[in-house]
Amino acid sequence: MENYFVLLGTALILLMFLTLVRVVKGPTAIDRLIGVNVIGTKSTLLILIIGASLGRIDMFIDIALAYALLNFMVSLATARFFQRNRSAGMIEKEEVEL
Amino acid sequence: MANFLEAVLGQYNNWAFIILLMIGIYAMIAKNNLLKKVIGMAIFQSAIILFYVSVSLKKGATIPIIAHGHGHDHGAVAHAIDAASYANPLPHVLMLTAIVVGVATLGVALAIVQKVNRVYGTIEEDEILEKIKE
Amino acid sequence: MKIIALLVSVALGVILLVATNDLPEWGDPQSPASTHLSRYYIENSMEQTSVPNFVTAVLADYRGYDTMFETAVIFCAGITVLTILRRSHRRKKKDVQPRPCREGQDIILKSAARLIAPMMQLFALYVLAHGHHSPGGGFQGGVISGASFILLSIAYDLEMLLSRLKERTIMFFSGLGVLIYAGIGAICLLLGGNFLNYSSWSKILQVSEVEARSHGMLGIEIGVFITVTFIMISLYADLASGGEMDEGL
Amino acid sequence: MEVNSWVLWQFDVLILLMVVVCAVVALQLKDLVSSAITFGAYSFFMCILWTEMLAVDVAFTEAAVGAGVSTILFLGTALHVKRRAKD
Amino acid sequence: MIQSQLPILIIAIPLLMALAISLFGRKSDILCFYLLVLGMAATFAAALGTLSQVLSTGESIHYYLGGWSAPHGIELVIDHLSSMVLCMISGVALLVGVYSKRTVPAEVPFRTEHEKIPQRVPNYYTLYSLLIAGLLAITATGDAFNLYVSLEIAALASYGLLALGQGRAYFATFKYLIMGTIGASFYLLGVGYLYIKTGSLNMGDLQGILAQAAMQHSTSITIAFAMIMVGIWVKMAFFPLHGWLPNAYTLAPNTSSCLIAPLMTKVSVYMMIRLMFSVFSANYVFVTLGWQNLVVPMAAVAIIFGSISALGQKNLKRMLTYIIIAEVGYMVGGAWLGNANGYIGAVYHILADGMMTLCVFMALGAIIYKTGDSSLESMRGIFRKMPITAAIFVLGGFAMIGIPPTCGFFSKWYLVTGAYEAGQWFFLGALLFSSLINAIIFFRIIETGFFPDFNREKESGHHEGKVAMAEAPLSMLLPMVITALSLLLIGLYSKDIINGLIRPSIPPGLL
Amino acid sequence: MFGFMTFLLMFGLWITMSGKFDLFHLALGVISSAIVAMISGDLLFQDRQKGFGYRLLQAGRFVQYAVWLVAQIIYANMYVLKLALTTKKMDQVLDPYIFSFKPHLKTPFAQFVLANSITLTPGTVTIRIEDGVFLVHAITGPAAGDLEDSDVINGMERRVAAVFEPEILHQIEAGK
Amino acid sequence: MSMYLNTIVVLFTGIGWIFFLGATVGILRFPDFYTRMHAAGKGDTLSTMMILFGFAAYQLHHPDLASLLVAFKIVFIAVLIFITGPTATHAIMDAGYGSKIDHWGTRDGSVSHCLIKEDERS
Repeated sequence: MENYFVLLGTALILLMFLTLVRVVKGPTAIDRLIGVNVIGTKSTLLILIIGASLGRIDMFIDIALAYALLNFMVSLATARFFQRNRSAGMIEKEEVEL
Repeated sequence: MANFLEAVLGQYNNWAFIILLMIGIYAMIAKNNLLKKVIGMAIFQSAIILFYVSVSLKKGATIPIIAHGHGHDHGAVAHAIDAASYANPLPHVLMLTAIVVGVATLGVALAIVQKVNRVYGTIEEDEILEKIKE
Repeated sequence: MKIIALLVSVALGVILLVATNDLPEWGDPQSPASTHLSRYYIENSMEQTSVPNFVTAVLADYRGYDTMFETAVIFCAGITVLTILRRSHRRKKKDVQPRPCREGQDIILKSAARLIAPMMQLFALYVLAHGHHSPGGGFQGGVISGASFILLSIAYDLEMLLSRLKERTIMFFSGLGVLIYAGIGAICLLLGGNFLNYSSWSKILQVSEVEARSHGMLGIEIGVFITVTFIMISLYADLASGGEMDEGL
Repeated sequence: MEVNSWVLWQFDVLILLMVVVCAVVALQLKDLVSSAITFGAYSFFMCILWTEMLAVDVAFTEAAVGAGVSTILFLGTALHVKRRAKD
Repeated sequence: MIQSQLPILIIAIPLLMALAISLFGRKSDILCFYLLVLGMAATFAAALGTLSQVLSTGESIHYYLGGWSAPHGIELVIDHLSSMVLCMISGVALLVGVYSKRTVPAEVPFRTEHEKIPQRVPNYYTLYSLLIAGLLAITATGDAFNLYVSLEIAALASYGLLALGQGRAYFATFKYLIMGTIGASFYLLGVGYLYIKTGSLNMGDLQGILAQAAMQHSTSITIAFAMIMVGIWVKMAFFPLHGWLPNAYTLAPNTSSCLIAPLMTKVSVYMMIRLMFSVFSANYVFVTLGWQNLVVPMAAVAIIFGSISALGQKNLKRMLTYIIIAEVGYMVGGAWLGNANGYIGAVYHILADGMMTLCVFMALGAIIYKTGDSSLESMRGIFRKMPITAAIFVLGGFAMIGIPPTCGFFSKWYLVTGAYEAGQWFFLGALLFSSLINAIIFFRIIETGFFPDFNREKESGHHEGKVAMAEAPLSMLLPMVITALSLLLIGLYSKDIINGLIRPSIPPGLL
Repeated sequence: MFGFMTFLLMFGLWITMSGKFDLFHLALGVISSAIVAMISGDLLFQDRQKGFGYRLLQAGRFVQYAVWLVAQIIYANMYVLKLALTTKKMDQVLDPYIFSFKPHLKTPFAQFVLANSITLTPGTVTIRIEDGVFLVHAITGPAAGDLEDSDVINGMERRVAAVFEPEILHQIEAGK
Repeated sequence: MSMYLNTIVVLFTGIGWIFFLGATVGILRFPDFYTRMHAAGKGDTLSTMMILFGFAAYQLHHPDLASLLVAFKIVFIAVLIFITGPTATHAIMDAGYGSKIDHWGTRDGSVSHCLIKEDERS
């Protein structure tokens, strides 16, 4: 079963990679925020997966819980920022150089 | 040489740590925007934390908390502890302190950035230098 | 500047890469780092402090002096930010619009914040109280509890936060936390032990020395918790309002 | 239950890769808020990395501080400065 | 009982006093001042207590925090060297504390126009006290990681104290913050490499392990040493890494620069000496690595650079900051000469330079307090207006030049002797050159000060010899006089200080 | 009384989280719950009219509602899956649309639940509530059309009202 | 017993993963911010909850009190996600709408109608 969790975790990370593409590509700041929000929620799961594959899931739940709460806060704060600044639509003119 | 390569490639965490460290210090020195410098600083610090944490790893170990350890019946548990089966707790402790120090520095740096912006109206280094010359 | 930076970073990278060759194998249980001090901690901390979480034991007891300074660092940062940034109200906003905070708006955020903030506070206290047995402790709990207040002020307004917690209260409590920490250490002096030697508390608490260490650790974690909570609030309030304490993020 | 070795190396490599990508992107973006958000993602990944390296307390602290509070502090600062950076 | 607890009291008193100021001092500003002076006096008394204890027993004091024995817990180690530095730090803190009675209310609150800034004075004194606690903790600690934490608390407090100056101070402080963080992080990295190789953090323990033959030729230990040194050099503004210092110190409020200029760099030098000789060993640094032929010429360049830059400055405060850079060169060079005389010179110079920097900064601060200006022109006619302050400034200048009865002479004497013994001719030349430049600088100032302000007197109608005396208030004058006297006393009792305090601390392996 | 209810809720939560039943930890739990009840006892319950028994009843009804909602969410996700994995071009499947409507619900909490339910159900996301008017973004025209005039949204509102504000049920029926 | 439980766990987590795949592809493929938010908001919440329920089921392997409490805690996280997910979605959506992000759509009339309404209001 632990092996299954490792597999699941790897699959999740691969999908997070895809989400990261959205973070990198943008085009607006708020699109990045979508990506980061999703990544944050999935990190909660990933932490639990790590806990399960180490067989000590009870120690990892607190972290996951804290994570869920703080991820929510970050999304909320960023949304608030855009509400005040009314500039969420700002687009990067130049391409990102990687 | 092959030995060297093996040593380097096997420790890919060291690669990541070195790359992050380089990114961080480059940003701290070269970036023009003060906030970018602060981000570089944070990356630099977390690279060092990465370094310490990877020191704490042991093969075949688990997290440094005794399983099902209750505070009150320590007599029986204490003798069964095998040091090799728990990750090294000391770097974790050091890095907790370092994270806290990092966030304190971050707060102060951000406050100074805001104040710089209030005085000069910009946080681009070259523009600030121009304004100072005037 | 860019060239200097590039040179510096490349030089640093090369130097560190050279050092890599010499380091002990990654994850080797017999490496010096994993044997010398840490073995002592792992083997003895349960016996000597009755705390199953080695990290807490080392953090709060063996290296409690470090942690005291860590708390003082946080306190110092709060004071520094306050000193640098704080100013009286002066409404001169150019590109920042007043936040949409009228009655009847943001119902969703406000309701969610009202639901979640008490849970966060309880969770923070839980993390504090169970730092001995599971990951967590005063610092993490403090940040979460501070974050719950920040959440309220994000969903409502900074003024709502400041009406619950006066600025003076915030500064008072943040100092109080460090004082609790240092005070617990200093009382150990009066009880005849060394600074931060919690086992001397056994005379007052009427428990064994090992238990006294465990309780002493909880005491100092409470100190850390209080300081971190209020300094986080203070940092947020100062930085998000630009030192004017009128409207936050 | 047998305790696995710490080497969840698949996680390790992938997350390190994403960490580096996030660091570079956070520094390269011209929009400071995007930078702050991406830096938040960087902290998320760092936190997972440390969980996976068995440093649970460090991960907890990083989750609370790095991912939560410092991103918010960055945003708070970005509110008061010019949003577009030159580099 | 209090005898055995003295080492921790030195650190705990300023820390608790910072909290007391923060908690109870918010009602009145003057209460903060009294609390601060009380705390600093108690700290100074405790430091003197440890000094006498060390002198009477002749052994270093080990204090185990939390009751954990040496490598497992954190220990404080107070030997001859550190007790001397502790006394210097707490003494300087006490003097500046008294000095700050008038200057802090004048400089710190209501700094910018139209803006009322609440609660600045209590915060200022809190940071002051925290800075002193951090510096004392750096000096007393026997643990490599604890050094980092103490370093950071001192650094954070100093950012706060320096940033309160005029507008440009913020940008200067930001640069200082970035450089300081780089320095501290490098130090942390170095400690990390040491930890990987040895598994220990305690300085004494580290020294024991590093003495093994396997460690002597390890690349990572070498790199750890380099990292630590570079980190500390950034912190102390050693020559190629000095860029942040002049602006940060010049633009800061006078009280802050009076406090930080004498202490910060000297404590960093102390740290360097401590790490060179009690973590690594003289044998490792000078024989195994043998980098002294690289570092000492660099120190010489630092001295020449600092002196020449100082010569070109119009602003007196900025000029003094460049002299600090030169003085750092003295101390680093002295410590790296690799012989006993150089070591004595460097350590003695920590004490002497701390006091003389304090002396000139205080005198300059008093002048600025009265005239509101720190350019060379403001010195015109200063001997008539503020005779005592001017005399003190001249005494400080003499000490910096190295004129015999003052302490500056003896440190230079030992440094020159050490340089001669080590055959570092370039460094020797730099020392002499810098004395010459200092002489030029200070005689120029004295000359300016002696002659009255012609322009201004013309305007006021040739009332020669009737310039009103406008001496600084007593709270500023008293510490200045004490500092000036201490310059002479340290000079006159140099033999006792060197034989009683510095010679016993010479590490084995130095000739 | 609401403070005490907060205390009870928080203590229940503590028991769930703690997993330690010795006296020391229970005492810590009591203290912590009391602290939370003291600090933020006024936050948890917005509507102070209803009594304790009524709250229990509400909770029971809410569970029923949640079961229905979960089914809706699964349906919504399959819808998104279908849209995302389609091989057609996006402009053939997507037809975004924004519309507004004013529900009869009055209390903020009921509005909050309704808004979140709309967000989780197929094809629609609540953008904002302003003075009781909901602004909703629909991903495809048909979904929006369904919502706007048919009884999907009315049905949802009716369900929410049945949980939180039964007294306005007849208004919804009349409005329809 | 254990076999059935494992099947349930795999089923839940697998379905969760597939929904997450849908959300990710949606986030990548959808043309504008609002539609991406649809994918993120719905897919993210449900997939996370599904996988969490899978974990909760996994805890039932050892039906003692400690494991049950752990399962309860996981369900608690799921409830939390259930509250925070849509709220965050809504907040982000509101922010995007408030700053008048370009709207992708074929039905121009309807869309501009709402945006004009926003303009009139402010």
